[in-house]
Amino acid sequence: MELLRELQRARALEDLLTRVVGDRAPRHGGPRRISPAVPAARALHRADDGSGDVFSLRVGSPSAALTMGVDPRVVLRQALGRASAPSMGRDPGGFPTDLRIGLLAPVELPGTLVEVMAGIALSFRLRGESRVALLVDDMAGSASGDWHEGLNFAAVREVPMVLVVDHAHRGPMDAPAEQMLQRARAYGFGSHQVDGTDPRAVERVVWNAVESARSGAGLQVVDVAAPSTDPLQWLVQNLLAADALSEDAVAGFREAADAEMRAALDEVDAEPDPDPGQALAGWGRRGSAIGAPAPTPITP
Amino acid sequence: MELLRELQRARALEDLLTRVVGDRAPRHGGPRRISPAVPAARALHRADDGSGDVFSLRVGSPSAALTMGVDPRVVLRQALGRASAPSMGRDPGGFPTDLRIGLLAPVELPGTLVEVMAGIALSFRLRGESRVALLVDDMAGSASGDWHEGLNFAAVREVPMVLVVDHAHRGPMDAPAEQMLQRARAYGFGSHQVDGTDPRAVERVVWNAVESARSGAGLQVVDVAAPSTDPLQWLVQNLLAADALSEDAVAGFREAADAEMRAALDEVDAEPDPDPGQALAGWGRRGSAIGAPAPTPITP
Amino acid sequence: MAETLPEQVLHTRNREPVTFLEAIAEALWEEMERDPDVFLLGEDIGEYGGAFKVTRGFLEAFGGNRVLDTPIAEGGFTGAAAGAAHMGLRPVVEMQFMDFISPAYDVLTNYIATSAYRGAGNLPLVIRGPVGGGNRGGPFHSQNVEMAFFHTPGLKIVYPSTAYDAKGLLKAAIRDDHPVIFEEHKGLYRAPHLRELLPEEDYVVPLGKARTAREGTDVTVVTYGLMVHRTLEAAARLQEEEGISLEVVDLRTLLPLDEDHIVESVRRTGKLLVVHEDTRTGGLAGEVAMRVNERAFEWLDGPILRVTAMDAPVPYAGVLEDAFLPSVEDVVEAAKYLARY
Amino acid sequence: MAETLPEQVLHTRNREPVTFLEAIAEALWEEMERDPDVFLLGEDIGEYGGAFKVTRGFLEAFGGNRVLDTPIAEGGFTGAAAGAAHMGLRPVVEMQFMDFISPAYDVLTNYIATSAYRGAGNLPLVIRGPVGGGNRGGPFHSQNVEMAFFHTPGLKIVYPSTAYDAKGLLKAAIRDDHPVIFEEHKGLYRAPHLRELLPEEDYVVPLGKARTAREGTDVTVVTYGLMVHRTLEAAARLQEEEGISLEVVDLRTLLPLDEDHIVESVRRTGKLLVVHEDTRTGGLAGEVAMRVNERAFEWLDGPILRVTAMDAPVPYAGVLEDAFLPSVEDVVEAAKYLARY
Ligand SMILES: Cc1ncc(C[n+]2csc(CCOP(=O)(O)OP(=O)(O)O)c2C)c(N)n1
Ligand SMILES: Cc1ncc(C[n+]2csc(CCOP(=O)(O)OP(=O)(O)O)c2C)c(N)n1
Ligand SMILES: [Mg+2]
Ligand SMILES: [Mg+2]
Repeated sequence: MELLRELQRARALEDLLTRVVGDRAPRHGGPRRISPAVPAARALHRADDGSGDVFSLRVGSPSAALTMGVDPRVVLRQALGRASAPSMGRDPGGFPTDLRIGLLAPVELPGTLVEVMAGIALSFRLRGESRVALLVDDMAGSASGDWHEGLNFAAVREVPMVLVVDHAHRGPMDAPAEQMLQRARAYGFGSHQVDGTDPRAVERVVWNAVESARSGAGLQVVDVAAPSTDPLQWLVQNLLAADALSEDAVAGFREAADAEMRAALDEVDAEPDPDPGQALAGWGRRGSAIGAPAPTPITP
Repeated sequence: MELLRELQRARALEDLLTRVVGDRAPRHGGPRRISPAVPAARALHRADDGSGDVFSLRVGSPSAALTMGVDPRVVLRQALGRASAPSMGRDPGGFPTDLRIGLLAPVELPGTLVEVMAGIALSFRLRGESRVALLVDDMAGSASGDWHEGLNFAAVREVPMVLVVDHAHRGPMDAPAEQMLQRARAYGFGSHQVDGTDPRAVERVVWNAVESARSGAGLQVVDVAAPSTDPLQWLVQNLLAADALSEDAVAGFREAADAEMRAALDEVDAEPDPDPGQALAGWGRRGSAIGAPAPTPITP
Repeated sequence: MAETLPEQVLHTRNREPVTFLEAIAEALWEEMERDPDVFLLGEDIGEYGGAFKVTRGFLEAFGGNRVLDTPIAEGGFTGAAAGAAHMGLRPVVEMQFMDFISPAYDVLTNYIATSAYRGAGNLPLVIRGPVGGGNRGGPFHSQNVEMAFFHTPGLKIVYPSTAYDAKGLLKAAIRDDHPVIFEEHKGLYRAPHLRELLPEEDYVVPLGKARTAREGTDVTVVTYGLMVHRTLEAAARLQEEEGISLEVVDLRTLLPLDEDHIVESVRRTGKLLVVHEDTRTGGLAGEVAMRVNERAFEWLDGPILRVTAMDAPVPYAGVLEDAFLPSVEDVVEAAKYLARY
Repeated sequence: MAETLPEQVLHTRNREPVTFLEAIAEALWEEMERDPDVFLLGEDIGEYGGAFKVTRGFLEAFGGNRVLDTPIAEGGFTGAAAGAAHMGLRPVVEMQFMDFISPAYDVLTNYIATSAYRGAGNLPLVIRGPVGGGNRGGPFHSQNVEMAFFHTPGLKIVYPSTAYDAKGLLKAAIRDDHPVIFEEHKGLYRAPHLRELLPEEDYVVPLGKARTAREGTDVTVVTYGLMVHRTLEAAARLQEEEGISLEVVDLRTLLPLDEDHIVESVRRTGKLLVVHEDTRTGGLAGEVAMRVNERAFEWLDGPILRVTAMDAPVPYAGVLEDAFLPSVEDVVEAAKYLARY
């Protein structure tokens, strides 16, 4: 139920982002991409004092970060480049880095996040903390050398990390989907597999992987097969069929989520653009700098 | 017999390089490293008109290039930085690139050669040539992202390439040796395995891999297990035991090889250092350039 | 060969003016027709036709052996291009955005740039792709990459500002026996005012030669790429409003730098302003300043100044990006200061 | 903690003079003792003690959680260092030779340098390692890497020339909340004349501050690293033989550049020579020239000149490397020219 609510919120924010910033939005992979990120985030130990697990993603919906506890206004501020955004409008970011709630911002650099998350997991290991770093990626990223170096590092150092590989959206130059698990095993990782259609199953399997990683089994790869239908719709149908939920309740969830996101957008929309003088302070000067106050006069 | 002669020549050149340039020599991995490079090179279609297979290595003995037909004096000229070296003393190179005889010079950049050899193999494929590119590497190189990107590219493009992985010298941070074949299979490569002790077996197995690649089976990985003893000594013992060779003949091979290399060294030793004016012509100027002839005078 | 040519390579044949982007597409097309060794590789350049549709229709026309889609692995396919170039092919690599050349930094600077020097053979290859800001693309889709490579002996860097030059320089780059990095500013791709009628016959613009985009007497402005047009705007304004005459030098090739052309102009005007969209510290202006000091100091009647972007990653928000990028106003102000110096 | 300290970190405790290399080892050791968040990673730095033995004995003393050997994957372990820095650790990465920083170019310039800017948090980490020529190491074991990063806002670059500075600057770099690239010239590591007695107490040398290595009146020479010593040699010779007085400015930190220090000196001498071992085109001299043009042009009584290496990969053969690297004689000649200008 909570899962449905979170998928619904993520979908509502996703739809809003698509409408408002469209192509220029932080990369997102269409409606199906809220799973597996949302159930994966749910499988983590979440905290708001910097003591929980850490989540990031390279593909999929940034709105999945809501599950980690980020305020939807913060995601919108980033996307709209508002003064109040954590990056002050300097970077769209998808969602911001906020390590108190275990969030590391995505970047448009395939592979790099694998290395960085491996380093975060390394810090858990070095400090003896019982925490896990989880990254959602897809097969396209696996072509990059950084992906390989990051995973190889994680493997050699046996760090508590989980890589969730989403097969929802394949590119023509992607390696065959079935190679992911083979590769995982070839690196000596734990490997897990689940159909992406059922978000509850995804959550369960990711949870197993997370707890394996936490208990010292090293890097775990979860292979999420492309869903055969929209996982959110699937879950709704399933809950309805099981009489676990009424049509009204479903509509209620959706409306509440839409209303929340609309309100967030209204608020953020009214917020001011960043002030260059503030947002770019300390980042040098533009133009000829003739007018800029020099520490000493420009002529003898 | 020919194999023994070539191993002996490679060993003689190797010993000479170790003595003359030592640590500063193009990287070499000690005596055992002439195998598997020498038998691997023998498994290729060698030609001197630019129509044969192409060979390179990242680890192992540069003297293995003798098998491809390089003149030992050329290897020595590179190592000693002589004016007559193909790089004119600008780069030590191990052995020089000479594509007429199918040689691509090694560089001290793990992984890069995998990408470059994949591109050479790609050219064979694009032009419909029945040729193969073969690279000798070891497990340490497999940690680099370039290694992964090069192999992934080769796999996706199904190019005629063979990677020979030498396990003779393991580093503490190398992935487990047994992962190489698993990884090869996970990328969809053909995989082959052989014990490095017997150079004849290495030649045979590499030959199979090369012909598979040539016949369109895509990238082939040959996993050469660390030899239990010096492969050259092993071969000698084996030939003696089989009465295929006399002690005298063995000594004869060794002396002929040593004499050839000594003569080569004497000749190269007497050759002049490069002339900076010639070797660095076109590569800018040093110092203040005040004295350099300016196209127009320096004062109005 | 193709029965029906893709629209973006037809204009010159039909004697119609072309955009900057079409000029690039024509150069690629004609070089591929001329020389069977030329082939293209990059992300989504085949079926999809490239992120900016430069190569739309090329796959259909030239087939999968001449137009190769690649995995997302810029180091890997740039290295593979080097291998193909070793064998005499002439690969033209597209970076989807030039920002993504970074993963290929190692192979470009250490392997490709040094090949001829190491005696390992010339590597004729071109790396081309879109650069530059002004599109609200944020830090990873807006970079200028020249200074990542300007310091590397063995590379050439080209950065055209007009459709004519783009076509002629790209052809020259493809025919060059050494590696060339070719930067295409996104703000020029479809700019209507850059449409021009190009010669029907084959032509090249030689690498390493600057051009005088505007003759003038008071201040030399050395610039390149999109900033050529900003500077020309400033020049027109200064002429009209202040009677100040700017000479505008469009470098076209950044490496090797056409020192003679710059020096000759500065010796006439006695004043030098360098304008680049790229960030300030460590930007190209520095090298220009050194060359002019070495060869024209006595002719200088004022300090060498520069107009550049700020020292920051390219910001995402529009107001910030506008505050970050150099403007016509900046050029006007600096040139006026120098003219009156 | 260790019962017996490794030899290379004992000298200052024993009130003995230390080499440049020992100064670096002491800085690492003391920072690791001071702050449990500081840890080291790099190729063969553990059991093997590092290619230059800077960290010999560190693994035994601090254990495997503070001294981490890595696979040969500079991008991967630099990225991992960034991850650890996100969590408040302070990684110090050793590049076995700084030439091998190239595979980490992407993660350094795009991820690490932009983290604070993107609002993703400060990344306190240091990348250190040996640079420079003169060792017959050829193109891949001799590079200076400053210009690969000098153009990247968000990074700092340090390049010390003395044992005192090396120790104090490395400590400052480790304590800095932003990423620092720290270059150590191999020619300084064990140079006997650089041995000096260091303070017994903890000290830092602040980043971003140049120092005057020699006071003088005729020509300002701005330089760094090994070239500081070549320049001091030239200065001594010029003083003795020609009565020419050089002021030698040792930059110490290249980024941010201590513009005020340079400008102040040039305003006194009226002459500026920049000396760097790195190659010429696109070298650091350019930025110095621009800053001085912007702020001290009126004080200049001669052209800004530079003494640099050639524009080539570092050659392997001794005679070629000698012809390639800038020499004392070059500095003497250029400074004399300027003094007489
Ligand atoms: C270094 C680098 N190269 C290329 C790109 C451009 N790029 C981003 S995603 C992508 C296509 C693959 O997308 P994928 O990760 O599979 O996401 P999906 O389309 O499946 O949502 C490309 C070419 C980039 N951002 N960075
Ligand atoms: C990019 C890069 N990083 C590091 C090195 C230094 N390096 C070369 S070989 C090597 C150790 C691994 O050697 P390996 O390839 O296993 O050869 P072996 O010692 O087995 O002969 C290291 C660290 C390098 N040359 N290039
Ligand atoms: Mg995909
Ligand atoms: Mg090894």
